[in-house]
Amino acid sequence: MIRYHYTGDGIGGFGRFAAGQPPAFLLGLHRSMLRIRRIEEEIERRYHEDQMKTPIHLVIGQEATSVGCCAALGDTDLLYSSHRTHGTYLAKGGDLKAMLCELHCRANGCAGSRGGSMHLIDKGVGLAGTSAVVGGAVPIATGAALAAWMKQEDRVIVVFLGDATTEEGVTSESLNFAALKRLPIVFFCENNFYSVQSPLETRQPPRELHKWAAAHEMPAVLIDGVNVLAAFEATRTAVARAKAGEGPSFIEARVYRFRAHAGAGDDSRTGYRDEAERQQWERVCPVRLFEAYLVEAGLLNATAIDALEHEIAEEIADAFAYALESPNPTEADLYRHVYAE
Amino acid sequence: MIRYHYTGDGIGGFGRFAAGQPPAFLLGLHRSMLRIRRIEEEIERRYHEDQMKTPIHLVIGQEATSVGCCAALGDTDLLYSSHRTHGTYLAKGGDLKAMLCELHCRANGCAGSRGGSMHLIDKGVGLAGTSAVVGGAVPIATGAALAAWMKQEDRVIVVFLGDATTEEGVTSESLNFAALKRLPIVFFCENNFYSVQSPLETRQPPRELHKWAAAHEMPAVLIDGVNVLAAFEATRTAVARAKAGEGPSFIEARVYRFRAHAGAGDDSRTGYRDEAERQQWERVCPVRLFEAYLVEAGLLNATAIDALEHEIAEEIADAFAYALESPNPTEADLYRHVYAE
Amino acid sequence: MPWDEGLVASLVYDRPDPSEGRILSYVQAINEALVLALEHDPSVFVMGQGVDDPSAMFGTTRGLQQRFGPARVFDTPLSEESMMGVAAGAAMNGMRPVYMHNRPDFVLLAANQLITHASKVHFMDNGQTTVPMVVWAAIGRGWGSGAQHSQSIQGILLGVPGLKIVMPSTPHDAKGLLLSAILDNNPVCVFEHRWLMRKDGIVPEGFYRVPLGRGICRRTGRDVTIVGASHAIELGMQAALLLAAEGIEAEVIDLRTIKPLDEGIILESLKKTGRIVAVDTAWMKGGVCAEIGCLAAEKGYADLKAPVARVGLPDIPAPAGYTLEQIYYPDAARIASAARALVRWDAAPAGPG
Amino acid sequence: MPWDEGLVASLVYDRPDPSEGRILSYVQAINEALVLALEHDPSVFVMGQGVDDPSAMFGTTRGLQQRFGPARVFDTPLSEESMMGVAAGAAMNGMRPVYMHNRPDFVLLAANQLITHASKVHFMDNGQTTVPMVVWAAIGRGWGSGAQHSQSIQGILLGVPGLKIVMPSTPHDAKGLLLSAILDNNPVCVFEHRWLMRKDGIVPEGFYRVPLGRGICRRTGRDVTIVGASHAIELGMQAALLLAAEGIEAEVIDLRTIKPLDEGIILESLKKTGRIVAVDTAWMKGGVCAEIGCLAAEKGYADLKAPVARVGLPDIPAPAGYTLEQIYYPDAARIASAARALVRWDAAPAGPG
Ligand SMILES: Cc1ncc(C[n+]2csc(CCOP(=O)(O)OP(=O)(O)O)c2C)c(N)n1
Ligand SMILES: Cc1ncc(C[n+]2csc(CCOP(=O)(O)OP(=O)(O)O)c2C)c(N)n1
Ligand SMILES: [Mg+2]
Ligand SMILES: [Mg+2]
Repeated sequence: MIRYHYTGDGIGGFGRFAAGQPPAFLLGLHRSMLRIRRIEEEIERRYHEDQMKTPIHLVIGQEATSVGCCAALGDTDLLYSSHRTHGTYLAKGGDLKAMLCELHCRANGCAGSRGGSMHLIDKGVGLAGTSAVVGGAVPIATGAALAAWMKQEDRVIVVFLGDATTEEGVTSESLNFAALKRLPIVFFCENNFYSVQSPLETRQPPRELHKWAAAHEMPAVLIDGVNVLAAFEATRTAVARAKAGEGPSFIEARVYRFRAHAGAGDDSRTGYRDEAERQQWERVCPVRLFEAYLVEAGLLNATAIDALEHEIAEEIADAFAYALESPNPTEADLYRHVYAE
Repeated sequence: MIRYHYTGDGIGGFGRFAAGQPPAFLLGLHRSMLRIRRIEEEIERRYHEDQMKTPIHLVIGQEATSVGCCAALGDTDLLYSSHRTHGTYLAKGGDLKAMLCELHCRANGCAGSRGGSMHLIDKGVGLAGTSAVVGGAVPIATGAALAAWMKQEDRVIVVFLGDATTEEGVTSESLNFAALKRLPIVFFCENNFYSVQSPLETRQPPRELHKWAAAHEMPAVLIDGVNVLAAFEATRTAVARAKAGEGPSFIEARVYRFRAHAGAGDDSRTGYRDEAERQQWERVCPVRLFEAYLVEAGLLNATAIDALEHEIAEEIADAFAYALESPNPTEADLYRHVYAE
Repeated sequence: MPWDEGLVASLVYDRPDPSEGRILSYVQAINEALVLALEHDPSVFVMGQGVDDPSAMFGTTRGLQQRFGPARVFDTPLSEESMMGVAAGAAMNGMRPVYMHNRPDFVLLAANQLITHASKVHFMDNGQTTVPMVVWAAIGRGWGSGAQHSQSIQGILLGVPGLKIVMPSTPHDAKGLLLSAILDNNPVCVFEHRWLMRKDGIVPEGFYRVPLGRGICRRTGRDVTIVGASHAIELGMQAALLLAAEGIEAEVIDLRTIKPLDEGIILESLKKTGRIVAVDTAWMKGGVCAEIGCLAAEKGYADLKAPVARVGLPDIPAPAGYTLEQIYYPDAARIASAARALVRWDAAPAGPG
Repeated sequence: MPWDEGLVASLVYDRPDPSEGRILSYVQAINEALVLALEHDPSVFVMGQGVDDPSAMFGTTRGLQQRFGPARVFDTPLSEESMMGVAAGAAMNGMRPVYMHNRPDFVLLAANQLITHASKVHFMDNGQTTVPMVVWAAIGRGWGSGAQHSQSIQGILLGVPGLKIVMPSTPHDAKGLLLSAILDNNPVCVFEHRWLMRKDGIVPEGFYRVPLGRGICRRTGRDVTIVGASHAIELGMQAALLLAAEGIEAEVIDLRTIKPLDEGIILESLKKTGRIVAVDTAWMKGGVCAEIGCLAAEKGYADLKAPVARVGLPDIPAPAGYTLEQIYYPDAARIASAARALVRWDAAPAGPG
């Protein structure tokens, strides 16, 4: 039984947003999504080798949200996210080598091996923080927005949250505070209908998340989360609003993760969701759908795709090799940074 | 400057609800409100004598909500409330002597002097629990409703909460859970516009509390909280719904407390609210307004009111005398009930 | 939370002797306790994020919903604070909830309901209401669980009046203590350890209880007392073997319940050995180790022949990386070396003190 | 929260000698620290429920909003968990929030953000982010504050790595420690005690810091060490007077910061006296008293001449009623009697141990 149907416009949904966008921009989005997909697949492929002794929460199937959103952000805009970090990290421009080193628990990982996959960080590109506690990053991002507002910085804060994160009281509290103070923040909710293996219907009454968010007095929209351009456009609108001092926004993007909540491979066969449900969503794979659109639009062809795949594969191979050769931390590292000076 | 205006229909608001109600019922409501008012006034008058070494949160000005709500409840229905307990305790039928003994820290207080004014309890009449932590009682009441539902008891749970309590994330969480499970519970929100001395506008964006509640997927209504019949009617509707298995409801009642948040006397002159604001609301004093209505309707006259006042005054004098003569707890009491057997 | 499955599966435990009785894994023992409790008393119910999903809370809740229905075994919204209050409210009204968490870290979201409400209601209302509820959680360790998924919070909760805290170390006790916890009329935290989940042990069939508040001597010895609970006892027993090889006989006391604390068993052992190493899965500072160490110096001072020692976590958050994890977490060798130092202390009284 | 004003106003403290310097009340000292910090650094801001209202957080925030504006001194929604996260997030981005609470009990609503986020971020991201924030709260006692408005939570938080905890006992320290806390680059909890609020003391003008992590000897003595912080020191000093009348000279060590703990000053005093009474405003079990007692037996064992003793709260929630409050809370006499027992212990070594 399919519980959660895809209700977007599929490939037909791109046209309305693409008009007027420079080809390089569109191709860049595609490249970014494809790159994330291939990185995730390689992590998945190698995970059983146990070199990456860290939990992983793959974003395969959810690339469009990170990529679309980050395309609307500048370097000084900050992004916070949850345990599911890979997509936002890479889309915001996070360093791949530092990420893979972190996954391999190396001293030169982006968090010195002390964070692991759930705590990717790259402050240089504004990937400012993550929390492995559901909802943990939401008020922290709100505080970052408060800081930006107090310092009158021209900066927007975006925080990614899952559908289940709206059940944490702190999210309601944070929406209220952001609306009260008209803070420059965008709450970007990836509704993938599941929390680990729990479907939305066992956790919330039938309701639309964005309408619940709207009751906290902020614009809240629903978008097709497999449509990278929709994610871009919604974020751009929200960012403009925030920068104009008009306060926070909430975006609900309906997406689907093709793999298990954590670890490698899909686990639909355990029965918590129907394979047919996943397959339905795989038919609107955000990467292939956009690729098909670009091919149709004449912006991409098989040769270009091949070249791209090749380039990405090389980068990934290099980065893995680099990670595996990188040094482990030493005992002295453990005692560092318990307290700041 | 008056921040929060009275927007109800004043004395004109009773007629629509009173039709068909037996006079004895209407007079009972009046008596109950007047009794609470007089008890509160006596507590207030004697508070400076320091015999009641406990915080007090008077409900003077907010009698209509407790009384109207409780009139729609049966003995087996349970009521939970916050720190502001006196009104619900008395309206639900709580024992006055046990209450005053508790306020006087006596061994025979309703909580053996271990709770104080913020923890009045009378399980015999369904005043089942209170919390001095804002929001603390909300999930507990929700759990009581879960128990009632699981045990298929014909019982409704009501929890009183203040406007600020809607800011606590746990309230959002509890509304969600109650709606999800369709629990037999009524969230009765007394919106008195203040949290201690903080006005609503410094805590929430301009919004209507009941609309926020409705976003959790339950019927949510706004009523005139100085109108005891409106409180009764709204509760009756919600109770019927709950007993029919249709789930929770939320009631926002706009009320005003005439005294300080805690302690005796009003503190408007400190400047956090305008005396004119309080005076405006005092003009629609829930007790006097309803009294005037009953007099107009020919159900009450000066002689009857005098007799009532006299009877209430005697009861109160007796109860205070009783409390002052009651024994203090002893050391052995301290060690009791840390753990249940 | 399947990521650490591999790690836990790779741990090697001694296989119990099947002639001594029925062998169950730790997970099966918990599952059996839940089944018995649900059968035994219609007021018992089980709630928690994912208790009805295929992972079944590490397997401990496997089959329960099928058997007892979705009203008595149910998944929850991700709302820890409210769900803790819901459990308390249900317990205050005749039910016996078992509220299960993947990790103790998530219990901290509900600190207010647990510490300031559930644990205090019975006292505050003069004994009129009881709050018979179980808060269950499995402590994480290793495989990058990191600072936010590895916390042992028993030390944080140790001071909270009205609360009981149980930390089993064997499948036998996991079952018997959980049954006692469910039947207890107070809020009881049961902290399991992720690393014990695959451990096998002799587990009697049917209903039995291991009493709360009573420790047990796992190994007798005359030279030094190693005292703690849960996975720390696993390490303590290994340490005792290392020490025995050197001729040092360690007594190992498994507290099983750390609140109420079985002071008698600790002090009695100390009377015999005169030396004590307090071990714990949590931070050493201000927690279980500190309480035991202080107790020894307060009520067992006359018996002490050496300083007290503690072996737990340093005052540092858990790192996520594998290399640092190996340094961060104490092992049997570290416990043994603490014990050894105490035994040698006699010889050199000006030494480690 | 005006209900206990009368109680606190009725407390009698020794009047300091005005020839020694300027006299300020405890509340004024805190207010002055906040003014200085807000003046000194534009990144400092003050938030909390009612900080801008006429009660002004017991008076400590009086006038701040008028002077520094509503952007830097503001009231909050009643959303402790989120506000703690907001403070942490602002701190992570260049600000220095001071988040004030009427009572430590309310900090427990934010345990997750405080314990699992603010205290760990700097470690988790390898030192890239600092979280310079102050969490301020005033411990309640008496006048029916009861189980939910009187909790001292320093023992609960003592084990949390990455956190600092400050508990001043004098107006001088309240100012100097708060300034240090605000300037510190870590989350620092400052727990004041409601009963100290009206105490007067000599408070230097202008900017000065009392260093975090360093205790101070308030009274020298050779016979027994009384060690603790905050209002417990007030009682400890009174106890020392009672003891002095009997010829027992108590040394009183005011820790001022309980995390990081000044182990040196405790062990040094112990070397001299050989006896130690750990005092605290919180529960004795598994908290500050336990940590100090364990420390003494661990690192000061060779100096101990008697068992360690602790005087704090029993393992019971706070009652609300006046009569029971008098029994529940320890006073100077109880500290004195614990100290006396230790001094007499020499004479009867088989005694209280
Ligand atoms: C407070 C808390 N409770 C439970 C968990 C365990 N957990 C980790 S991820 C997750 C699912 C969260 O679902 P959602 O917010 O929808 O994000 P998604 O994983 O679907 O991206 C859960 C329950 C946690 N990390 N934190
Ligand atoms: C969690 C928590 N935060 C702060 C307080 C202090 N406090 C006690 S009553 C109160 C006001 C609550 O306002 P509201 O919910 O509107 O109820 P009202 O007092 O107006 O009836 C506050 C802030 C508290 N008791 N608990
Ligand atoms: Mg999800
Ligand atoms: Mg209010």
